[in-house]
Amino acid sequence: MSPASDSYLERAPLELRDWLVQFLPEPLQWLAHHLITVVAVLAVFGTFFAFTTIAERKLLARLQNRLGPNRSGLPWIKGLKLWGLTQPFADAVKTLTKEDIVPATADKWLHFLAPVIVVAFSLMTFAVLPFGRNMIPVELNAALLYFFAAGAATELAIFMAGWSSRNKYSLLAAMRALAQLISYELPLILSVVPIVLVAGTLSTKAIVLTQGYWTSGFLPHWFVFTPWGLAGFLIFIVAALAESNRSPFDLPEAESELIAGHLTEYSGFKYALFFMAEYFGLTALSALGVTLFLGGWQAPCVFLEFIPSYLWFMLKLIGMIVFFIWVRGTLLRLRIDQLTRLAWKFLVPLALLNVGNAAFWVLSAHWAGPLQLVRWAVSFAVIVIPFVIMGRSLTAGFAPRTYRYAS
Amino acid sequence: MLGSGIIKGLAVTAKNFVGSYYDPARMTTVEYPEQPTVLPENYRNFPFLVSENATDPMGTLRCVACQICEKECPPQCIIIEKSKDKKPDANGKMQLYPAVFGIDTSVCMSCQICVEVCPFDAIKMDKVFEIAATDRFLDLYLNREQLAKPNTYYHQIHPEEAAEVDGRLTADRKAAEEKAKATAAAKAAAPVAAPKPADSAVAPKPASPAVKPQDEPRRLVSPKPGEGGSPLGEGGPAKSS
Amino acid sequence: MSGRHPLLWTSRSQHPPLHFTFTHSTPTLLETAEQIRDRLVTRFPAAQIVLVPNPGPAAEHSLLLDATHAPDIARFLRDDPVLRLDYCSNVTGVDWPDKDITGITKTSVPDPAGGPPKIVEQKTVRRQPGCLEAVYHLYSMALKHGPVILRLCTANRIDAVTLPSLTPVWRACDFQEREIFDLYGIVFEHHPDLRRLLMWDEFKDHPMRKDYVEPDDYEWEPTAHGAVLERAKAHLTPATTAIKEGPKP
Amino acid sequence: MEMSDPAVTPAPFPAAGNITDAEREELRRHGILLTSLEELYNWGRSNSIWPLQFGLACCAIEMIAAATARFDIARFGAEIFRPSPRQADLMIVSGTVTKKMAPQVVRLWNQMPEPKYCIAMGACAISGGPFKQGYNVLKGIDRFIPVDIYIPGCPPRPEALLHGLIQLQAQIKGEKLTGPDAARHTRPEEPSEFPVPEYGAHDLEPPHNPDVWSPPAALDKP
Amino acid sequence: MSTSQVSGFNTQVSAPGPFGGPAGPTVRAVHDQFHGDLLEVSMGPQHPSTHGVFRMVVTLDGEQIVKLKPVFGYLHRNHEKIAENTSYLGSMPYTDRLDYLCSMSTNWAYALAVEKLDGQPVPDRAQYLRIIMAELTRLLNHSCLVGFLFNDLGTSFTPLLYAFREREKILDLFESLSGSRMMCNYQRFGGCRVDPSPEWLEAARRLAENYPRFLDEYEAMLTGNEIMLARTQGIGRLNSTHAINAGLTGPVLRASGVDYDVRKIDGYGVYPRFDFRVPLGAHGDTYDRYMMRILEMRESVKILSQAFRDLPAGPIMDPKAKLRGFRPKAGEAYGRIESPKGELGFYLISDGSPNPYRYRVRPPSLINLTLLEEMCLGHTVADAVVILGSIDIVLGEVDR
Repeated sequence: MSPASDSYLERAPLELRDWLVQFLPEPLQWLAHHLITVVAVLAVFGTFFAFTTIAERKLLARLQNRLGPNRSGLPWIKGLKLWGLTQPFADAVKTLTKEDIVPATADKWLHFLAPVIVVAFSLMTFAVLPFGRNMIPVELNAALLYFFAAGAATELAIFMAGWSSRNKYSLLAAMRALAQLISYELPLILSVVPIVLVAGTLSTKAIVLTQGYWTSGFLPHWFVFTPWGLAGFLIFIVAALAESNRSPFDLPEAESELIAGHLTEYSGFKYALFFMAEYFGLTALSALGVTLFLGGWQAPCVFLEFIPSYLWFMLKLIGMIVFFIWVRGTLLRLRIDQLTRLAWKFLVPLALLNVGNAAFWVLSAHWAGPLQLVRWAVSFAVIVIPFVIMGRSLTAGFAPRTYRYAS
Repeated sequence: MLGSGIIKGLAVTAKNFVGSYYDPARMTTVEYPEQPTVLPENYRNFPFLVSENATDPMGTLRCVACQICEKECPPQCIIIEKSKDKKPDANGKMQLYPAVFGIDTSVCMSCQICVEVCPFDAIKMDKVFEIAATDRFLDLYLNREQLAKPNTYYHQIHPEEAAEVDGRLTADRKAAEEKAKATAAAKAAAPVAAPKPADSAVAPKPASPAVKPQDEPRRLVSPKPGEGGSPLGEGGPAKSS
Repeated sequence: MSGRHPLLWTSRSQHPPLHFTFTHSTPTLLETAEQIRDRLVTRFPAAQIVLVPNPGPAAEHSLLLDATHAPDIARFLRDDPVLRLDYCSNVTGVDWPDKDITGITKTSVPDPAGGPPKIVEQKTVRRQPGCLEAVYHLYSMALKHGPVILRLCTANRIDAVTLPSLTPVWRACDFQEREIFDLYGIVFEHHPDLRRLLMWDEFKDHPMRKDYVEPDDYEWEPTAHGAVLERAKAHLTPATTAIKEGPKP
Repeated sequence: MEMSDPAVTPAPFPAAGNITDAEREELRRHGILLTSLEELYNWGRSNSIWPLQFGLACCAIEMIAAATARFDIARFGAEIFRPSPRQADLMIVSGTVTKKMAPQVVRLWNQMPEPKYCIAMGACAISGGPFKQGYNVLKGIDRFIPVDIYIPGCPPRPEALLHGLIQLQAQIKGEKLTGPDAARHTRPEEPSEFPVPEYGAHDLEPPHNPDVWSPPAALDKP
Repeated sequence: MSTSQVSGFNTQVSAPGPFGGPAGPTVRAVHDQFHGDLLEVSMGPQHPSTHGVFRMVVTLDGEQIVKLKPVFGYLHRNHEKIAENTSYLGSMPYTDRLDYLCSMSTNWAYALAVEKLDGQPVPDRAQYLRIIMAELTRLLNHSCLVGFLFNDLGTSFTPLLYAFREREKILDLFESLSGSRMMCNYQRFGGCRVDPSPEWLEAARRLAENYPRFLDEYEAMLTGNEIMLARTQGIGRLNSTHAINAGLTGPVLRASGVDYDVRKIDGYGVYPRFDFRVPLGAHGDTYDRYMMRILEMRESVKILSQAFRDLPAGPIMDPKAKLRGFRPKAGEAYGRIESPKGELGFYLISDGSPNPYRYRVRPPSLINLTLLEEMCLGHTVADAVVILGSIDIVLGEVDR
């Protein structure tokens, strides 16, 4: 550990918490300690959610050669624009004060519960993410298991929403959501198994610590920089996109097909909750990706360690989310059968192979010298060759065509 | 390989994203209320009535209430009622004038046929488009006073076309005067002369009598795209009242 | 899904080989309307086929067929190797209302007084019964020529408004015949799915007929004149007249 | 000098819903807390007008154009065209409303949650426009639902739609929560749903909703 | 479709779905003895991907379509009836609003039919101008169509916005020439209304010259995309026999391999003087229909460059043509052109009066929908949306 890791900035948030807690009587300190953590996480990621939405709108706008929201300003003060950064708050004010409509024939309890559950579970996933050195809300040994369990529950809520709305489009969306859930949980988890295998732990904190080394000071030992890690990361991204219902896998909410899918009958506050949960889910999965593959809060180079770890984490998180927005701005949607085919016929076999690959990596850990090169080559081959072959078979029959002209 | 097409697509969007910061071709937003909307010379929205005199637009409408536009208007959104009396026009000639002239802009489809068929260059297309209203019955019906705008305004919004129209009208006027002079001279010379062209006739004789004004094909030349007259100059649609 | 022409309903998976040997030719007809008429008359001796000349500069003459033989003739035209009119471009309905034709007959009545015979003009009003007509424009995609124009007439405009549907011959007529049924009220027999196309099902009228009267919704017509004014007169309020005047100059 | 400044140029048409600074001051005097709450509420609503993704005819293309790069309705926070009426705040009736379509439009309006607004974009939506002589054309959507802003034009330029949107924003910013002139959606006696017309044998039944649509009988022009 | 309704299973559940048809939004579970539940969904008239107010009543088995009935008339604006009560000239601006994306071509089709009806000659320069306008319109229409198609395929508006970026450039040209962005009202019987200035022609030439660059970028973004290939290839196949019999025209027909382009067949205007090719598909699927548009745009660029090169000087209106009081001789005529959507025809009957006795539009958009059900059967809802998008309809023309 370099001295930078003990810098004042690094410790500031924790010390602030301890300073606040000390005013309370001894028996309440434990509770306050955790409450402050919860409130801090909620506040930080609530704000982060708000700015993700405006960032998404502005980035998509730039992608499409336009400006995006830029003139919301503030109430009470005229003539202020603030580059439209207050746009999410305007949206929040509006959405929260909108009339709440529950369809007459809807299953009212489920209709009400679905948005509550979806937000609750997507927030629960944040509990086990290490946001910085020593900044992890709950240290669980089985953190990964907990994360996936909580994350999967959100899809259930989507099904509840679709089912309870008594709308045909919602119903179709609910079915799609279930199919998607079942298909993509597997590659998502399988893509993480190699990490568990190599790191030998399910604890997210321990996984981050395993990646905290550098070769000659600037080549970080992040898992993404190994062949099996890269493959796992790509599978993870695809599965994460599907899990968080983002384009090109936004089938439950497919706008051009199913109106708004499971959200069709939701208005006002409940719609806002779904919207929020969607972004929380995306953020949580991105954060997990950062934690598992991109070295978590570790700096990429030793000499950049003076920047506090939580800022590194945020930077990487923002990078992931920008990538997701970029993908959304470019790609088109898969069909439901293609979606499941991609999962079962491509991602799952590839992920399984990758587990074997990681096992090989563990077994060959002691290889050195020229053998090290062999190790890399074998590991690459194990993943690239099946990728090419299976990719061929997946896209068999689909190719750009040439055309003839009338004589 | 699987994914190459996707990566190509991502590259194109990335190019557009980066380009939006420095390449004007990739950042095409015109910030509407602040940045000016450049309307081309030929732009048309709703018709207005041209009057010769800027200070008293109602007194000198070119319109002589011939009701051609009322008849030709495809959606029938023009109403004209002829006056009972006559008033002198810009040339001092006694003419009928529209006692009622109304256009329902909630019906008008901006087709410009009224402009094309008008033999007197009395009705032209305005360029104002910021006309959202809250009462469609009273706000969107334009009466004679609201429609009348001076020729200077016409020059502001359609400079080239207005100049051409003015040139044509002056030529017509001159020709009419010369003809009148000639007839007067002929009358003085010979006791039996052709009957004087009736002053009370609705249409002033065009310069070339071979072609009727309404059948004369329009030969408007479009100006350079993107460069046009200003929709509203300083002062805008000046009203006398 | 039975009842339609088998050609149109073959399984979607069976694709005949896509091969066309077309030669570019002029878009004019390979045979004149008269030649087609003559050939049809010899082929269908029982059919009544009338050549309807087009007096306009387009000079595209048409063939008026009788209703009973029309489907057979249509099928013949489609499959005939000389014509191969495989493409029905346009189907139109036309309404020809009953027309009063005033004829003046002049009879010379001999003057009983012995003078020159007096000419007495007698007006006879003959009511020419109207009909509803369907017009088909046929082209050939295989031979690239056309158009051949077919016309079918109903017996009258009231009760005998039935014509045979040509949808079994050309699927292209499907929506267009439905539209004619909707807007003109021609009933096409053997049409696979004869419902209103554009108006709602509860609608009773046939609005494209010349004698159709529109529902009265002329409550606010500040610019009404001519025919519209007649209809809007019942709704004239002081406001509609006052708004025209506007403030006096 | 290519462009008219809408604030300077005397527009030939009366502008809608403008609130002057004096009026705003008056508002302030009503009570700081309520007014600031009101302002926050109205600020949020006026900057986040999500239109219903719903195009009828030609004007819909210009509505889409208003959302594209050149005009970018997103600058006003209004680019989120929601396909479901449950999440929409604004219905832009963009194009000819036929009699066959009118019941669906009214139903969509009924399905939108309060507070909701309606813009009639283009001649057809206002009055039937050039197609008003048609037997299947509704002579203005305001025969069945209340319209806040009318944008004439055939079709109006995208800028005209933006102008209408700015007018609507101004109108929302001036709305009050209490008092005799409180906003429509705050008054319980104002209907939020309107009867859906039915298809009749010759016309819609009823052909218009007299509670919503009544052309002026007499005129008292200034 | 024989859906025998087994008693006891047929449930009528009224649900407040916002997109029900006129009968009201009801979930109707239609029971079939052998296939379990079929779901009847009414897509439209307000649906994000029906390109306006088109409505499809779709019966679904799972997500698979077993029956699809299109419902029209939600934009039936009585164009034909109004035209029969209006003068010939008065109908010209209405034709702008038929196919509101391609007003220039629609204008031309109508002018062509009237000129045929009256035997009206058109000067050469006007003919070239018409071709320039029609081909610019084709560029505009096809770009927008591809954008809309990708919207249906689920992109977040990006291709559509790129297409509209280019559309704005063409609209700027149209606006500076005719005065209106969309409703150009440009053609007249016997010529055109406004003569473009040399600057205008130069700007248009530059636009056409730069257009392939946009197309290249567009294609790089989309044509090779694996998801796009998987979503469009083999979807909505249409064979040539059916296509011809159903009267399909335009790129939809040519995607099925039928060589039929009215520009070549009729050689109207001065098209025979131009050197261009007609692309033909081989599979008749959605991808072919998409590629037809891309290839046609490239051919249009070629036509445009030739037109700008050969544009003759001279009048743009036949001096004998009448603007007002136009009464063609009694007779009838059917004039057709190759509009971007297919064969657009106008059938006119004149009885010598100032108004047409019968005025009929042959709408390619409507007739191209004839085989929609056949193309969609067996595919999923997601594909139906894409197939509809690839047919390219404009509701103003479908319903008129």
